[in-house]
Amino acid sequence: MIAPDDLSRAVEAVIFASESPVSVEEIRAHVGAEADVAGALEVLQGLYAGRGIELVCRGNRWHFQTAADLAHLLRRDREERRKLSRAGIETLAIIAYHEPVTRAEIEAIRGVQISKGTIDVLMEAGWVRPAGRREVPGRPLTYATTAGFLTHFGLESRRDLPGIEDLRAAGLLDPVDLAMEHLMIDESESTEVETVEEDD
Amino acid sequence: MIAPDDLSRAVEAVIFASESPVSVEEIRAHVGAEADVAGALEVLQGLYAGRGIELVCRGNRWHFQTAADLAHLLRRDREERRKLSRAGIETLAIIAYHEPVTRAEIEAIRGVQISKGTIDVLMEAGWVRPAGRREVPGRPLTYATTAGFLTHFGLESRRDLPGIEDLRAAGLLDPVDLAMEHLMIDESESTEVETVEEDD
Amino acid sequence: MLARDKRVPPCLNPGMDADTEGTLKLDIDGWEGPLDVLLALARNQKVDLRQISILQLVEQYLAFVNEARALKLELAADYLVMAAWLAYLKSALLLPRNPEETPSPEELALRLQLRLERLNAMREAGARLVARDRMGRDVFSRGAPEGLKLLRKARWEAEIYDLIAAYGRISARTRPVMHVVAQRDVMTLEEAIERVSQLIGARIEWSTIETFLPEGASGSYRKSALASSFVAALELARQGRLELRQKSAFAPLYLKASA
Repeated sequence: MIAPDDLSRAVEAVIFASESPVSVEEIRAHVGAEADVAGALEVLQGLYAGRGIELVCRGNRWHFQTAADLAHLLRRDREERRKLSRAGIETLAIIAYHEPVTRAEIEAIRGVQISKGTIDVLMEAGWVRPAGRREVPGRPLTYATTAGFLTHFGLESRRDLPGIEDLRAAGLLDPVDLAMEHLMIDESESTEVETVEEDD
Repeated sequence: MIAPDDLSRAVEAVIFASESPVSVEEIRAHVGAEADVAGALEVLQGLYAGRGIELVCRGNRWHFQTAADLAHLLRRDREERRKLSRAGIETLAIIAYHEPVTRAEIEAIRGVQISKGTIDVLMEAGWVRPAGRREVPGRPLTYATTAGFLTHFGLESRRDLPGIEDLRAAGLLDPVDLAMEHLMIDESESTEVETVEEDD
Repeated sequence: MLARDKRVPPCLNPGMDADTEGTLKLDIDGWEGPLDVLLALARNQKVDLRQISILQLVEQYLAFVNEARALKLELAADYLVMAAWLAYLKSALLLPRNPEETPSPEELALRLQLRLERLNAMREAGARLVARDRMGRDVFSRGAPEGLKLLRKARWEAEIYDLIAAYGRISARTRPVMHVVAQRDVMTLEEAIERVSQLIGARIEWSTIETFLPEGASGSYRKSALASSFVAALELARQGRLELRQKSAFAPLYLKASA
């Protein structure tokens, strides 16, 4: 067993040395199976709070990254990445907020066919993956986001997607048909209420 | 001008994100020409002293590295128990009974070709060693068993291996199984190929 | 909520707004399909998407399509399909309502409005997503990580029994083997045909097949004799030399010479 302080040093070193974000299990594989890694991570997050480097968790995997407010200092002489097209951004958003989602469902929301390359680009970036087939006629492939997506966009989990709770509550993540049904029911209910009031 | 605390954060982030060790001048290019980088570096060295990560200077260039005493955590050996494949055990048996024996001889006795990986595995296990060349055309390499082989199988010497008559008496030459054995050779050969791929 | 998508140059030209009443000048290029055009027009009404005027939207869209045609620009077919559908929707909304018709024009208008809401929601979500502090653009991971290494080492295992059994197997496989076929007590088909055809001549009544078997036959020889006699009976029946009778499956099988 490693003493608590040594453990946080060890966990710090392992995350720091890793080329990609690491899960608690992966950390344990290096520092010992019975280590209180969660406790060490908490200690480390406290140590790094407010510093130039932060310890963050994305999709249950941990990594260090520079603090966001220092972006302007670091961005210099870094080549600008190829920008995502509008179609790419929308498609990514639809996959992230609706996953798992089929190509046809993406097209229904966008009202336009998506060109073949759009999903390829998202997959190549490591943000989107095939997520099994939907058991309906034709067995279409579904797509979902990856852990790399969460890492890139700084999301701890999909629950952190901007505004996802509001969108869900407003029914905006439901398909149009479902929303229509709900609206029809609401309407008939409100008519009923009115009728009742008239009776009074 | 950046306030001292912000400066050390900035310097920390610049060194962290850099792909190679950075000089004070290079740091200044990011955090400002008049910044007291030397002071910030001193602050950071104090902060990181005794931690899992160290700030070090080599040839006037600064970089972070994991603490030297934790290096063993980053390289982790994992021992996996693996059973020899059928091709492996047969090849080992032929070497043990006929040593020194060439690869062509092993194949002649087995009646099946052996893949390159099979002998490699036996050598990796420490049971087989190259035992000189046979003085015939092509000077093929011969193989023999090692002391480690005797130890692993609990043998005093190779003479302890049961002879053909012993095998017959023990029912290990029972021809009843013959047809079955022939059927299973094909199977084991295909398994062998897979195993070798894994080994690679 | 983001007021507008900053990365996309505004395709609507506000300067031309007042020129023609109720219509807008649109750049024709750069649209992602008819729904995209409709959303831009709807947002230009500067009201919540739930309160947009569908009629006004239809007018603006039809004007957009007409303008494209006037400029002799080629519009993809789906823009024209949408135009035709919107023209139908407009007339349905204006004309006296036919109660028989389902879905009602109001329902169709509502559907369109819901689709626009959903596309708008995803467009804003996408904008908020790409505006986050992104790895490699705003935040950076360690530039030169040492890397973690996992070295797998195999510990090979085998038992002495496996070893000698393997050698036995190879020896058995490759050593010349003498095959001896044991003499077996059987009645051949030829033998059975001869027996049955001889015996059947002597019988007048139906008799079971068992009575054709040699006296005192037992064990595997009896089984063989029974099987061969049965096949012999089938063969003789085929030749018309005897008849077979059986009440049901597995019931006693009777044989008699043909009349």
